[in-house]
Amino acid sequence: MAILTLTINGEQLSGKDDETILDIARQHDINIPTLCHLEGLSDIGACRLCVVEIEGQAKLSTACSTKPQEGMVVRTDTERLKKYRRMIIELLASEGNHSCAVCVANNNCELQDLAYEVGLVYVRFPYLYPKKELDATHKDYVNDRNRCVLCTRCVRVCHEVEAAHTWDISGRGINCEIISDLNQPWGKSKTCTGCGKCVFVCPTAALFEKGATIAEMEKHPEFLKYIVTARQKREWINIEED
Amino acid sequence: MKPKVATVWLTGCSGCHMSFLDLDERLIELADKMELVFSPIIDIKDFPKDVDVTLVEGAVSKDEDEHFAHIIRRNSKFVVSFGDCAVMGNVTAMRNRFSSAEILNRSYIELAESVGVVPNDYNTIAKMLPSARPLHEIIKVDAFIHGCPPTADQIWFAVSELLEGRLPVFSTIYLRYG
Amino acid sequence: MTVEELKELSQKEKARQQKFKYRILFCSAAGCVSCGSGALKDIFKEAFKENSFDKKCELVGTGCMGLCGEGPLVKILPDGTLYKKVDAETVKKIVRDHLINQQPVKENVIEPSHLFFASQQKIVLENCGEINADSIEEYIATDGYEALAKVLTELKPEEVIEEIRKSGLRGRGGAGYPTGLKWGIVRKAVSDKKFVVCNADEGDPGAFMDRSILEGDPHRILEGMAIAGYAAGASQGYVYVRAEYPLAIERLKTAIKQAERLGLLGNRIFESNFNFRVDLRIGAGAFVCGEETALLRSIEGRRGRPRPRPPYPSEKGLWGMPTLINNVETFANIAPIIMRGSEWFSKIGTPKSPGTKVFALAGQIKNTGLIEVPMGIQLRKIVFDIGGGTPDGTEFKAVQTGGPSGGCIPAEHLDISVDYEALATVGSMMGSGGMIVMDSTSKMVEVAKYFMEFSVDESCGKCIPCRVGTKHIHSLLDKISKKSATIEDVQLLEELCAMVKDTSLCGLGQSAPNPVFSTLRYFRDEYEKLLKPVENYVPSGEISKEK
Amino acid sequence: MLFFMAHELDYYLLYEIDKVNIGMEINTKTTEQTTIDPRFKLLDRAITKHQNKGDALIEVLHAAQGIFGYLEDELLVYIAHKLKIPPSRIYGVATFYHYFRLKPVGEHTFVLCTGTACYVKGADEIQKALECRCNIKFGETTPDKKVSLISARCVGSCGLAPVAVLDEEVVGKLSASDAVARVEKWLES
Repeated sequence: MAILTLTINGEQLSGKDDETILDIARQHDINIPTLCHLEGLSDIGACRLCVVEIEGQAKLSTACSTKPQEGMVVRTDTERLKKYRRMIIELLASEGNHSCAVCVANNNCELQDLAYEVGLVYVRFPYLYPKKELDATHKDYVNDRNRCVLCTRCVRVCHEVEAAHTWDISGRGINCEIISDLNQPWGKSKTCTGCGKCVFVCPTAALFEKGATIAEMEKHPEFLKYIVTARQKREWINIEED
Repeated sequence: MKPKVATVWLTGCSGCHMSFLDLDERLIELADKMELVFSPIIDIKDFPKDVDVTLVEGAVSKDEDEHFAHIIRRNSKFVVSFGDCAVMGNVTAMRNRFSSAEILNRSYIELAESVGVVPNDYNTIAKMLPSARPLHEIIKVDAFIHGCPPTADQIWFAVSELLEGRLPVFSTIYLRYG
Repeated sequence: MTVEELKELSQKEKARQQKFKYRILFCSAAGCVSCGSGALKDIFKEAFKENSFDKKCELVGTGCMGLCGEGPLVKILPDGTLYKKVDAETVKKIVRDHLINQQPVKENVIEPSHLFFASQQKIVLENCGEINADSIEEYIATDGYEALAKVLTELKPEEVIEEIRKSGLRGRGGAGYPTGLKWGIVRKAVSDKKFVVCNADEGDPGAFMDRSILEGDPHRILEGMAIAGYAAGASQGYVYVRAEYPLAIERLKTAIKQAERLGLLGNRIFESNFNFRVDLRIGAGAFVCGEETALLRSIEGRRGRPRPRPPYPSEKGLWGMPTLINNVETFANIAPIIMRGSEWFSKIGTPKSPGTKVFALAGQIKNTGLIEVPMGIQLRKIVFDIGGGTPDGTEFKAVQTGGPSGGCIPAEHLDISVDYEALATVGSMMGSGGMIVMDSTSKMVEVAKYFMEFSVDESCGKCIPCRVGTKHIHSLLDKISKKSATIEDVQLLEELCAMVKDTSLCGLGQSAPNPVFSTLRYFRDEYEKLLKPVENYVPSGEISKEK
Repeated sequence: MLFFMAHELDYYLLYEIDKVNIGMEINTKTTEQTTIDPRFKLLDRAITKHQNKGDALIEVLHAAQGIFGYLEDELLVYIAHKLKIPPSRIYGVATFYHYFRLKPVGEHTFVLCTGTACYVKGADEIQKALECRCNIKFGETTPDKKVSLISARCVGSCGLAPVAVLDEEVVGKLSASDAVARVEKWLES
């Protein structure tokens, strides 16, 4: 591990070479919006919100998956990037059936926050209004695909942390959907442990707890970083449990 | 001459108009500044000509709405999407996942207390469009007031700006959905 | 097997072939098979019987002979006469007039001076249509596997890489990355296991070069891969081939078995310490698997979704190990470079893009088929000399290269040189080599819409710009073609295309808007003709203020 | 915004309709079933050939589809157990690749190439004509299970465009009327 210096938005910063540009930026309070990224999970570079400009590179790079290099000059907030981020949120809003007014995650929704952050006034593309199914067969949780943004956090947390791999994605392109087991009802899944991690990492209310009504569902995905760090460093293993 | 203002109720729940009335004592101040020429709360049948600002509540969900939207556009200088239904479909658009036939059947047959009938006299009632659309997909819209419903403060800010001849630019305080 | 044994085998096969008075080659690639070349063998045999002429003749099914539009094609050796549109009647005539009386059947002969063949130069396809693809002996008789023998007995891996680097060979999959450089990176990567992968997932609609090479000369690919394996330090190779190409899969399977039987694949090849095995992986209908990271995922038995690069596969590929991925055509160039030297190769084509390129010529053009031309050839020559121009009565409009990732090149740019850089400057790309000619009957908005529909259908759905963006581009194009769009929609279209291009995760998304860009650039009038005026309304402006 | 509680409730009421459709249970095949059915022996052979390795999933699915014609849910569960792969991943892979079918196809298949060359040469007209004649869309099977219309992304015979594969037989330079005639023969048989 080596320390190196780079410039982000004109500021000279230092970071470690095993971190990502996103890590370094966040340590220095430089905000880069993200959606599929969650501390504790592997990065997949899918939502493209964290794209940044790197001097000398023609293509944009995702901050979550790019390692810093000595002397790298990064810009995170150019007009072009802002415009692109707004369009990405526009696309997301047009893709699903998002009605904040009747959503359990209203005011606790990462998609909503991002829309405010990028200043999404209206969506210029026709809403697709897909016909998606809602699965309320699980005894504690509901999967409402209408609100899914396909960030695959649930798939990753179930695979990487819970190791049950109940979730995966079916289909491709615009027809992608989150499925449990063989596209069976969640309540009948033979692999689901009912741990609820997927529910709490979901950025919207695609996965939510039963019993919550509008604007009541609060999520706290921070737990993940805590337990994953503990696991990686074997912090809890060494303590004897009665 | 005071600026002419109209408010229109397409397919929505009228919550945005309720919120407009929540301006309370500020309504009196507003009455000095503008003239309300068309609204569900006043009794005028035809949409007037040369309106300065029109606030449109609700999504475009029926053929009548679509027809009316074009009349509004032809006769207004500023058209404002008023509330989430007009801005993005919102609750009104939740029906888009079902066909018109399914919805009518659900509403008029399945949930009927006695034997239900689906109304079909389209000479007197409006026909549902295949899907409910936000206003800006039908006509050009100049400004947007978000919220379900928008708060009185949001409305006050937007209307005040418009009456000053400016398009309201919402800061993060007023940009909110739901 | 030793080098001597290989030479012996080659001599034996050559002697066997010379025993025949005539060798009748009939094209048994997919194109000709579908116009009935499969039955030719029996028809010939019957004709022999009728004329009691069955001595000293060998009937050989070969790979693609090139001029697919005129199939089935038959070639008579040793004189090399090529016949087109050979049906049962023609076979009888050939046997009677040509084989027995040495009088070629004039009406079916394709003259060697035919422009289709005149401007071509064959390196990759030199064996295609000349040898029986199912026979390893015939390949060996054309000095096959000698390059591998030379590499294993005379050269160090570094020397092989240096030779490839000096030749200037660039990846034929489309992007044109220098092959020698790539090999060097994999060579340098530290790992106890490395892989070589041949990308034969030719998904571009309108492209069938890789298919023809695999069907016509599969051993050349295996040889190229083995040389790459030796140079890079890998002992396992995979060929990833589309399920839509059953014949190519069959031929590859046979080829791998034959090579293993002769010890040309397996352990201690040519008594060196080099071991190399090749396995076949069959795709299942996903265009995105042509993208290298998605292809690797697919080989691992997973959804073919790309991942961000870096790390590149040459550092972290299959199961996290350094992996060398090259296209079929790239591997097909390796053996000739080793045998004839980098200097010979670098003199063909242009200094920046040496060598030849195989194109699949199709669409509204007289001579459709498979061609191989030196890099830097004028596009006009391909379309009008080799292709013979558009069918009578129509006018040339554009040529589409690079498939759904490329663009349309209009008549005004027909004089450009065909190489990586020049094609990029006119808004298209080399791609893997599909070349579709369009004439005045093609509507360019519809063409852009067609490609966008393809991209919507083939998007893997991982990243948002590609998943949703392509869908909206398609619906905007649809709106334009239905004449209900305004100039504002075109502006929005351009904005969206730029965003999808710049922010998408992989090459599929990044290049998906290219057909729109290029049609907008050259055929903007066709878009504008379809637009309706912006809706007439009272312009928003000053409100009448209170007096 | 309790104001909207009513809508929220209605929203779920409407969804009750859909819930019925997704409420099926998938059984794992019993050992008895798999030992009696000789096709499973063939499948087992394909699986052992790849040493029960999970990374050969696509190969195994190819083999399974070749043996059984299509991939029914029980079969996917069987493969999941054999290869020790989570079922959701198998379903994800099977639906990602267009080549895999989760539903049976008709007696005859008409695979129309919709590649660029075929498109330029008028494959869309053939498509329209067939859809009109069979009264189904591409990707569907006629109600009498006689004919399936399938579209392919380039079968690589662009020189002969427009091309179709009729029950494994490649037919080039096809016209809309020929195509309809061929399909009619199947429908009448």
